[in-house]
Amino acid sequence: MNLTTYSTDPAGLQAFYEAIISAHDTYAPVEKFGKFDFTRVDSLSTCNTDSPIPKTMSVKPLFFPKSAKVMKYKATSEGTELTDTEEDPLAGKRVVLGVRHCDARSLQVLDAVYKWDYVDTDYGKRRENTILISTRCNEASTHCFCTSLDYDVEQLDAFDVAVINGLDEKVYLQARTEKGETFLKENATGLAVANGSAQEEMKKQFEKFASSFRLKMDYTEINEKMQGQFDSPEFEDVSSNCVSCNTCAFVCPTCHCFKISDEKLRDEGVRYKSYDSCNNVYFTLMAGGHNPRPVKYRRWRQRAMHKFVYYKERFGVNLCIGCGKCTTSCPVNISIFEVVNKVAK
Amino acid sequence: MARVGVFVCFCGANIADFVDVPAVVEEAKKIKEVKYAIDYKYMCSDPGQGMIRDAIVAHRLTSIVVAACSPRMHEKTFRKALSDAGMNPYLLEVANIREHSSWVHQKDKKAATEKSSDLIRMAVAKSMANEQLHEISVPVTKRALVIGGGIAGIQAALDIADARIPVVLVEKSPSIGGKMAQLDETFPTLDCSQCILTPKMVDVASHPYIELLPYSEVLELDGYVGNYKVKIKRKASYVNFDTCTGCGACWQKCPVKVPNEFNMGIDKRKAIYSPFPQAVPNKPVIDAEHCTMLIKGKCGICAKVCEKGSIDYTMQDEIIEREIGAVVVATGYDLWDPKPYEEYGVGRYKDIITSLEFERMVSASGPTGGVPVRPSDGKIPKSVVFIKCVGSRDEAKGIEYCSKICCMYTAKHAMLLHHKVHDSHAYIFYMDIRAAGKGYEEFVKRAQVETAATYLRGRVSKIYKKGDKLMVRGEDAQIGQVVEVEADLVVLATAVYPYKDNSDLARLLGISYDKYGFLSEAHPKLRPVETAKAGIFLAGCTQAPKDIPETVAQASATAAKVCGLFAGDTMLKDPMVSTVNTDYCTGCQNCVTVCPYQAIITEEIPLGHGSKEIRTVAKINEGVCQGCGSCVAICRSMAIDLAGFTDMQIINEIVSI
Amino acid sequence: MEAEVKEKIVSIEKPHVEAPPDWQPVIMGILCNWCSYAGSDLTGTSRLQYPPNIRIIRVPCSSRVDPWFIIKSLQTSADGVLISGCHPGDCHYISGNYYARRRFLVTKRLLNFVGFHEDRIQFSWVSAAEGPKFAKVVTKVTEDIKKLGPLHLYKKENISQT
Amino acid sequence: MNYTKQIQDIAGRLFSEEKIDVFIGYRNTGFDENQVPVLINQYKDVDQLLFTDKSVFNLANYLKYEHTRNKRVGLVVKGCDSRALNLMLTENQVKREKLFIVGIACEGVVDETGGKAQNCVECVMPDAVVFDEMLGTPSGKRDYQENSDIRALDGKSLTGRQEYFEEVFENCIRCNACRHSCPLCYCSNCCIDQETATLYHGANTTSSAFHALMTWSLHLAGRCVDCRNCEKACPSHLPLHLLHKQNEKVIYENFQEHLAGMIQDDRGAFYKYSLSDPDDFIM
Repeated sequence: MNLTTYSTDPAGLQAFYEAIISAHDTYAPVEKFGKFDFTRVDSLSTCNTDSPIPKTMSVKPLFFPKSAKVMKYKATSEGTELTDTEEDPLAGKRVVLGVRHCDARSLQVLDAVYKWDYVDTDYGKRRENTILISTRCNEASTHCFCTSLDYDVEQLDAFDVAVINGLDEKVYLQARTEKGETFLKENATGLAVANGSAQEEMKKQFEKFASSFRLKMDYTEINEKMQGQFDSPEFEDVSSNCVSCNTCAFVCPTCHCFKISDEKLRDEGVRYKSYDSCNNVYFTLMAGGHNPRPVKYRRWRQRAMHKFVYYKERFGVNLCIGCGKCTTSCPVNISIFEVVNKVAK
Repeated sequence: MARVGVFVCFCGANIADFVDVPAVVEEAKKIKEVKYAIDYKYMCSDPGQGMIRDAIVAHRLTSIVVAACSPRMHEKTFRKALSDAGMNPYLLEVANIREHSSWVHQKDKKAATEKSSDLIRMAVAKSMANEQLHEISVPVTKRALVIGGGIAGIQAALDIADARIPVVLVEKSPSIGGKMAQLDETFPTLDCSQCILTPKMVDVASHPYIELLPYSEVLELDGYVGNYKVKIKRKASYVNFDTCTGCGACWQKCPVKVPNEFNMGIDKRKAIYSPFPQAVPNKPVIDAEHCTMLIKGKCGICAKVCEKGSIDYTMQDEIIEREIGAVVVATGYDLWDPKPYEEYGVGRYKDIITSLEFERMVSASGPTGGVPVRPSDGKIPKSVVFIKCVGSRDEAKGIEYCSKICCMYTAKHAMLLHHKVHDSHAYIFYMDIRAAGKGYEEFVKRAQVETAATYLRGRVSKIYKKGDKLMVRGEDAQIGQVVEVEADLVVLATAVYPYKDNSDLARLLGISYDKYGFLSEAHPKLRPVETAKAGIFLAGCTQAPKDIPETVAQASATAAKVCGLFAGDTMLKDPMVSTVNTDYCTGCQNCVTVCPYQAIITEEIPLGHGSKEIRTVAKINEGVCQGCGSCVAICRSMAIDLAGFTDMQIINEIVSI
Repeated sequence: MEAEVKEKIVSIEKPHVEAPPDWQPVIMGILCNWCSYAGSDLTGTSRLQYPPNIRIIRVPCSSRVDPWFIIKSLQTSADGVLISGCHPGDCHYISGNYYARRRFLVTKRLLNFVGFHEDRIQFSWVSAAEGPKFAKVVTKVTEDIKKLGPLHLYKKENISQT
Repeated sequence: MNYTKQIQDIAGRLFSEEKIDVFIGYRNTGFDENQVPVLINQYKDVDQLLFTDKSVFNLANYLKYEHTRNKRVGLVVKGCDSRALNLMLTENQVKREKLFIVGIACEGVVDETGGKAQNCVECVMPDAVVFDEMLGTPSGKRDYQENSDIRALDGKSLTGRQEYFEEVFENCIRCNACRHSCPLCYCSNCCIDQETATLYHGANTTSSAFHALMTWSLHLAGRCVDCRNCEKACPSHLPLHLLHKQNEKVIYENFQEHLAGMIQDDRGAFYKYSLSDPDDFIM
């Protein structure tokens, strides 16, 4: 596989983006109520491809929306008839701009579960038809710790094209997958192929970026120590000021728990698959009334253990990509980083 | 699986002419849950009900929808049909396709048909959430409370007691008898009021099933139908009724004189008194406001003269409690104060009196020995003007309603005047003569003929004094002229007005009253003796102006209601009451605040299964709950639901069209 | 002089789609059992005619009406809601309609605030004797809502159309 | 506004006198300027406590959870927080004798931009209305003023408001953070999670967001104390205060009621009535 790197300047990048927007269904961060959502855009001016990290929501809703139709049914006096839903609005060919590396990594992590024992075809289709163009950050945000986790941020291939700032106002566009390579060939017309200094400049940029992290940890140690911490009294302590608001799970790029609900009207109904959260009291409530996780610390234990132990055991990767979105969104700023470090002590 | 049967009624032509009934049936059959649908000419008829009964069995139906007239009309009928077929009657829903569709959309059959189908769809949807309900049985305390010892209270108490149901009769004055005891003779037969009333009063006193509590007031009523608790204040009488023989020595010797209320203040009574000679119980009480012994601690004559030593100046008010199952309110009326009629000189001229004062004067046992006299000089009046509708039917100064009895008693007064003062002449100003009643019109005619009284149709505009006479100026509408009549005495037929503390009593009992203070019946036609609060009934003028026969009839009707209520050991109540799901209840007690019947109390339950910690939740007293649903709508956690109108039922209806 | 020029308040909802020519509104009527339902029965017995768009739900008292029912109605098939109870002071349950009155005002204003035309949420006091009034009220509400056109805000998806 | 020392002293005293089991206050996050709530169980941790104008979160919310159930709790409340606490007391959610309330005569907290928060500018009662010990000098009740956002929206056309709110409800992801962070949403089984709601609005669609937020705001009508915990928790940064302030305005203007939680045993406008309530909107 031979992946090309192109070189341009900020103006050239803008032109590249504009060309994409005019040629493809394009999604990019758009500001709404002070935060940035990945939304379908028609012009570059309405979006911000370099949206601030703490205020940008994840790209997850483009692949796993907050609510999606699964099927429809219609009941008549003869019986119940099932039908497929109308066309999936997210299944078309599209390009996503301004994705962060961590966010893109989350999709790689999710692929594991979505293509596991049951293959989610809707998700697969959405993934397949999407070109991810990722911007590498220049500086870590307060709650970022992606470099401390089990993936190579620098050489990540979770997205198709990486946009990396070089020296002297240079910008490099690097294909990371074959899909990206083809895409760049078709769309990066007029851009020069980068010269020899590109690799070095990109490396420097990464080193500068990597040195800007406030949070650092050794994930192998965490993974190892967490295993024996199921009964850790720390869970009670770290969850004491949690308000069980579910925000962390809803904004988390890797959280993928969902609920199934049938909404009906007269004799017809739609089955929906919507976000849910293990922080919700109802999440484990059983029909008989028993709830194995009625209290906050047990739910927090589940959250932390799932991210750093269970998922790792099953799929070999952590279910946390260190984006810090949960901590930013949390009304009381509970940090998953702090939690696992305290528990793994 | 739900199996609903839909029964669509033609109601003869009432529905069928404007709604395509077979099409509605076909439409109903398309609904998933409907397993059987049929139409019939008259669903409420016996064969119609038979169809329902048969179909329930034949098609194993789990709920029934009848599309017919308003549920307010035949819901009970159809519920009975369900019961007869062995099905819970509350699994019925009625789709109102007559009042709400065929009768109001007579010009658009298509729309009416569509709407009828929708109404059926809603009823089917609602019935999906219907649950089996069972009438609530509430234990009954078989004892009645009668408030007021006038003729209404006496009659009610006697009738109930005759059915061997204990009665507590509470009367605020020292003796029962009420207004009727003050009357001389009664229209239209002119029989002596005392003669017919006093035997009943004696019956009350001696009846083994009646507990008579004179000189007492109701303070508090708690509980609900069949299970009330009443607090009664027995005012201190300062006389030990158990030992007092009613000999009268005390009141003969008492030096304090007080205007006599029984005689409308025409003469004086003593500070220790029995209101009238035939009083029941015939025991005196001491008027604490006037007795010098009680005010200043001096005198004590009555105690000295009492041979039995029954006088006890240290006696205190006593509060007693009784458990009762039903209440009859018979607090009677007062005469309306004619003060606003300034042009009549009310209050300025002594020789203007009210009808009840006249009644006392002409009474053989009255203060003037049965002869009417002028209060100013004691002379016997020769020319007497009676003015009717003083207050009544006068929106400007008085009240809007007709007091009903004034026409009759004024005719009677003319007759009594004629009997007592043969050379007198009566002038009667009237607006109309309303004499509807058995023998009433004949009585008025007889009065007019026998007394030759002058009936003048018109309102009096002014009364002024000329010498020692009163000049009454009014219009005679029949000749269209202003007339002036020289009168020795003017008698005002003042309006019947509710007893002044009626509204306070109503609030205390938790029943409603109108703007005048008359207590409101549950339905003006069909439930004229019940109040909206179950187990409280109305008798006599406390509800509206009435004459004696009507009062007695209503009193007996209340007795019938009370006896009906007490017929079994328990009483059955509509199951449409609120229920609390304690799992969801947060114990905020907002429902307790909004319940108009105080039907919600709190209880403590374990926090969780087997838990030692407790939490407080709401609890509905089914006997009290009337099923309004106020609590349901304000319950944020939806812990309360109203049987028969559950959230699920209503939401099902909403989303079904 | 305050020269504040206020934006002219135009009380029209944003039309989402054109109403089909044969469109008829659906109005959810929630009536209390003792006054308004009885009044509507009287309208029937008096054979007074009114437009057939209203679908009536019987509740014991206007205080049984949770604002939820209004929201649910507007989110499903209804284009408008009419809630009717006893006149103040006439409540069969003493005080139910007073509690209801407060809730209704707040609900109506809130829905109007978020974009519903105020004519879509209407209330009336109709006594058991006011058959003619009920016919008049329903006629007015129907006309008002016909003028506004179909409601599309926050509707629960109409499943058969998608 | 800095009561760090006083609060540490009080908490320390309460622990040493064994009057409380847990103290709820604020501490620094340790990595930025923000403060987060902290539940302290022992004397040695009291030096974590602090209180400045960044002590934003309404701590009354923690009285809903298992950590404080049946325990003796000390907590810090500002004016708005104390009003919420007052309502929780009135609605029998907490027992007064189990609480030690440190009331603050609040001078206003800051918002994200560092300026004085809007709800503090419009605050009607900066001083704690229920407390055992008061810190600072009370400045007293202030006049009610209409929320500036409401005024701006009221000035818009109906279409304008409609478009604005359509975007609001579209952006709701139905995480329910608003209700979980609200001290007055203490129901153990929220009506939105019950069958009557989920059968028709169970998914996270715009329609069900509208349904849920409307129901939520009507359940808080006459009870919301404008602490804006909900807005702080909302990951979509939705202007949730608009719904509450609108209800508050209608209630204040029409029913002449006290604002929520201002006096004890006042349950809010929906749980009482007046014969003279407006009737002109009813046919």
